[in-house]
Amino acid sequence: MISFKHIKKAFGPKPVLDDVSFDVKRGEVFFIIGASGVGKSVLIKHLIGLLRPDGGEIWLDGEEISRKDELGMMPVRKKCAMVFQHSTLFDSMTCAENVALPLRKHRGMKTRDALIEAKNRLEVVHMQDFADRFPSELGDGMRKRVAIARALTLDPTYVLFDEPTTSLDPVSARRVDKLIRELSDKLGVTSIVVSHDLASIFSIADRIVMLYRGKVKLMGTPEEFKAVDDPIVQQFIHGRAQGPIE
Amino acid sequence: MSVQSRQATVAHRGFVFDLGSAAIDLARSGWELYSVFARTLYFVARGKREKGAVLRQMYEIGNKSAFFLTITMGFIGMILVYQSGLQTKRILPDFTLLGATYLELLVRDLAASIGALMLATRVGAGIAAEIGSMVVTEQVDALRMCAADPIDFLIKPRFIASVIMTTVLIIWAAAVAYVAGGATAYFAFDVPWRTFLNIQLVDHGDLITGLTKCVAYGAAIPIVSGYCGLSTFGGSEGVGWATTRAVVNSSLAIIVLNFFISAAAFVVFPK
Amino acid sequence: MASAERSIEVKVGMLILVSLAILAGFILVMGGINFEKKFTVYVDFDNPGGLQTGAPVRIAGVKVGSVDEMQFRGGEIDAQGRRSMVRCKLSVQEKVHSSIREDADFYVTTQGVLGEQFLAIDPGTPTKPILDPEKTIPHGIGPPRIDLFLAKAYELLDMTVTGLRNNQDLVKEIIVNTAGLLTGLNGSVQDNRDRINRIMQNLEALTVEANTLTRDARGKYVDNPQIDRTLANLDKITGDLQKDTGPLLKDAKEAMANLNRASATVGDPEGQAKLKKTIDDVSDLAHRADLIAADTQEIVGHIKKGDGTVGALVMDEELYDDLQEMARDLKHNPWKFFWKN
Amino acid sequence: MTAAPSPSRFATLAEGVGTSVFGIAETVGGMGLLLGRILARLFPPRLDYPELRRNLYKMSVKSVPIVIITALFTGAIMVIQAAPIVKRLGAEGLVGWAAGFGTLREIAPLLTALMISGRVGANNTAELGTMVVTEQIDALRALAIDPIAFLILPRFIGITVTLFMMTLYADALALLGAAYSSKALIGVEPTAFLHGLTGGLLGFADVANGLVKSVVFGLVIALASCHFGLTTTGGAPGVGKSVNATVVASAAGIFVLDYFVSFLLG
Repeated sequence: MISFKHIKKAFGPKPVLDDVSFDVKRGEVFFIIGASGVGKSVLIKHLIGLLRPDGGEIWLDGEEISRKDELGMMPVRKKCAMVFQHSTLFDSMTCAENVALPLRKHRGMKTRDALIEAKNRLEVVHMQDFADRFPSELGDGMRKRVAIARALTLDPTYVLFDEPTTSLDPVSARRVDKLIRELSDKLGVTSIVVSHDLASIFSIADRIVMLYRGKVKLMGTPEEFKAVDDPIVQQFIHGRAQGPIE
Repeated sequence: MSVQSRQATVAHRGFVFDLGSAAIDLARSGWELYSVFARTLYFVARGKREKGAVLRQMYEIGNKSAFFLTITMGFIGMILVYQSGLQTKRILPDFTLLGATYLELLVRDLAASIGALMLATRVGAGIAAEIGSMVVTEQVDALRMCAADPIDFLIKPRFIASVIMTTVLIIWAAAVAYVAGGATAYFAFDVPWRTFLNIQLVDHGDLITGLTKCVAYGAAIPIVSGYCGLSTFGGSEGVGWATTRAVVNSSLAIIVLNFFISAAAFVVFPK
Repeated sequence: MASAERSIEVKVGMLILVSLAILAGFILVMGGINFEKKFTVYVDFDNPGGLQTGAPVRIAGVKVGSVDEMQFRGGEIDAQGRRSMVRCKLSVQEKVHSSIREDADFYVTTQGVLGEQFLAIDPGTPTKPILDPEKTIPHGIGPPRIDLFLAKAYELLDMTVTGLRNNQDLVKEIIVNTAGLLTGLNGSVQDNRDRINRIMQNLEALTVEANTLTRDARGKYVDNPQIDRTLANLDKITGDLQKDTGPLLKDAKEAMANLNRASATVGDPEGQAKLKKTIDDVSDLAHRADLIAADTQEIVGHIKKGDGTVGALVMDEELYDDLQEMARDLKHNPWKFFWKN
Repeated sequence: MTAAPSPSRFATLAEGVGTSVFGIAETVGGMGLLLGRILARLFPPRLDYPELRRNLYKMSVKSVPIVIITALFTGAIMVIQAAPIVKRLGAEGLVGWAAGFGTLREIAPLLTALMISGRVGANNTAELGTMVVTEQIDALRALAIDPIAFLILPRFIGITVTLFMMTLYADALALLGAAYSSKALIGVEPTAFLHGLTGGLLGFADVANGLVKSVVFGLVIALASCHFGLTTTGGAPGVGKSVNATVVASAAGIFVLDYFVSFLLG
């Protein structure tokens, strides 16, 4: 259970988030949508302490976490994994080493055991053949899969996806969608997905929140989004160039 | 980093292989450096003149390095005199020639070489970072599309500016180091200013050697760093690599040039 | 992958090992640590000059140990009645112990004139028993004090010149009187014969010693730039010179006074001749003394123009001029060597 | 800030000085804070050994060629510069001492530091800067891995150790270069050179002096490169700027501290 309560965040004079509140329930696939630069990524980075809110509170499983210090955030981060927009693998390490790193650091595994375990994990995302390649030698879709494998190594309760399907070809994108849905259905993992990929939103989302001008515009199921007749929402979910969104 | 990683994967083929590939790399880089140098000279003679470009670079290279150079050369002056003073005290407690010897060394070698090493880090890194960023953001390709030769447009102004400003800055640096050294001699070893201010050991040979070094270093820094900048590939890590190589290679170029010019001066102006 | 990791480890390891080897090499070569067995010798000094803790101890130029400690003793008088201001604790390699005899000399000198002062051991006579550092505390010879030497020489010179000048008339008188003289001097000369002989012997010995020394010094200097011993010897001569000059001058003065007194009363031809001979001898001696001075000057000249490291030592023009001045003065006025008011 | 109505030349100068002073203070402060955070990770040591090993390899083994070239040439240059003075004084026997003193105490640590700052320090900044602009640092934090302990500490140790080792290499090689160039230039046999070196005028204290400096320089380079790397902003040009700032700050720091260390050690 995650609750964002009245989150405020500004970069310099420019407010990005202005009193954002919503809850995410256990086990659901929760989408955060909105135009580029509206603060979606900023919002989820607050959850794992990469950014700190200027105001408001974040509750995770009955604990207020937005005031914890860097070391205090570590247990939270083990519970909430994040898949970055550009995958962000460590490019000085091979794929297997990337996946082995959290095992090595948090499970206390020896390097060799961690690498074997990492290869098993890579098999789940069908990347075992590329285990000894460096990230720069792979395509975007492959990197994304490795990044997901890495995020899942610590068996997190929550996984944050920052635009997981952006810059992927449609086939890879749908595979990622399928993976996210399966995580939720089979392992009970809660996924928070930042996206503006309409195909993903309407195929796998349980609930959606839409941010507009630093505030929550609308929260609800995909059906509710389709039904609402707000011009801004309608323009967004139909991807029209003309409309009230600047 | 991936560049390195790839190098690392190649690095297991034995010493001879490493040596051979290093030699080939060296030869190739040497040739390319020479070609950049020759083309720069060609464009200096015949290229299009862009108004104000050289002046702007002179400001970038010269004025913006002056503070840094003053600090470092001031400290190196103090260190050098302090150390040689310690030795003089230990061996022959006679400080009458300290200033004269120091000035001679400064004019002939230290001002130019150490000053240029400092400039290589400051200016070399700057040039490589700037040109490297332009390469990875494809601005250099855009230049080519506008039918402007990157060497004419980017390296030539820096080359001219660097040759002039390096000489100017090194003369300034020598003065700073000399005054700092004199102050150290006065405060640490009670050497009077009048004794320290002794130019009897400096002859025309020293001056010519020193100025030759200024010009040679001034020419080497933009050529080497410009070459490193232009051969950038990959994203931000590529820029980092180019900058690193620029600093290292210009410093190396200075040390090697120093060796050859000093040896030549030793033969031409025997003492 | 594993082999790549291994190779990285091997390379880093090699690098670390080689750098440790270099470090060890520096420590050994630069004399930080020595694993030789050592023994301790104490040496007393009146004034060890600029000797520092950690300075090397050498026998015949080879480093055999170092000065470990220097204690201030405050001028205690030892069994031989010598004053010791400073006691140095030396730690010397055990293997050279057997070559250091009881009459070994410990003296402070410098590395090739320039450079730091160190303690040199002259091992002594091989027939003497080996030095037992527990029992004997040898008395060391301080460093050559060229400054002191020159200062004293100058003082001596000054005294002589002044004496001569003040007694110019007297001297003239003596000579005039002597020339017109005299019978019955015999007895008086006889009376003073011993004294004059002693003067002559002293001077003679001095001259020979100085000549040998000068030759030695020059030979040594030409063969190797180590001038330390020479300087130590020079110092010693100066000391001797000084020691001898006092009585010498006293004797000479007395002899002159006697002569003076005698001149008024006595005057047989034999006595006259003897007196003349005496004066000639004295003059001859003075001439030899002059030669010593000239030789000294030559050494100094060598030092000065001779390959610069040494030159720096005597670069002080003033001191050099003084030496020259002294030599010239002596040449012109050999009497100065004797005369003292 | 009281800006003059019409910015006179003096005002711009004062402003420039002020900006640089604040800039330097900010840099020094940032480096000091970083040092504090690094030290906090040392007690108890939380160090990633594979990362340390990888960095040591990359920093030290790969720097060996450049150190060799630099040191050999430097030794030769030392002798070329000392040759006229030595000849003037006629003190051929002292060449070993003169070159050794300068090399061991100043030149070897200084030039090694400058070259390592250019090669390792700059590279380290580029790497960290790239990791910052590509969010890899954030990715580490998201994996609940402390970037200071995981990334910075091994680099910090790696650079310091590298500089210490490379200074030893440079000492040995520069003296070698000096010995042979003094034979070539003024006909002093290498054995005479060695004698000048070990004849008692120089001691291990001189070597140790240089080594202490190398550790200080190592700390400066490590701090500067990590600090500028971690504070990189703005994509590829930002990385270039950070690298530039690193080499400049390292060079200035090296010279300033060299002076103080020289004075402190005497």
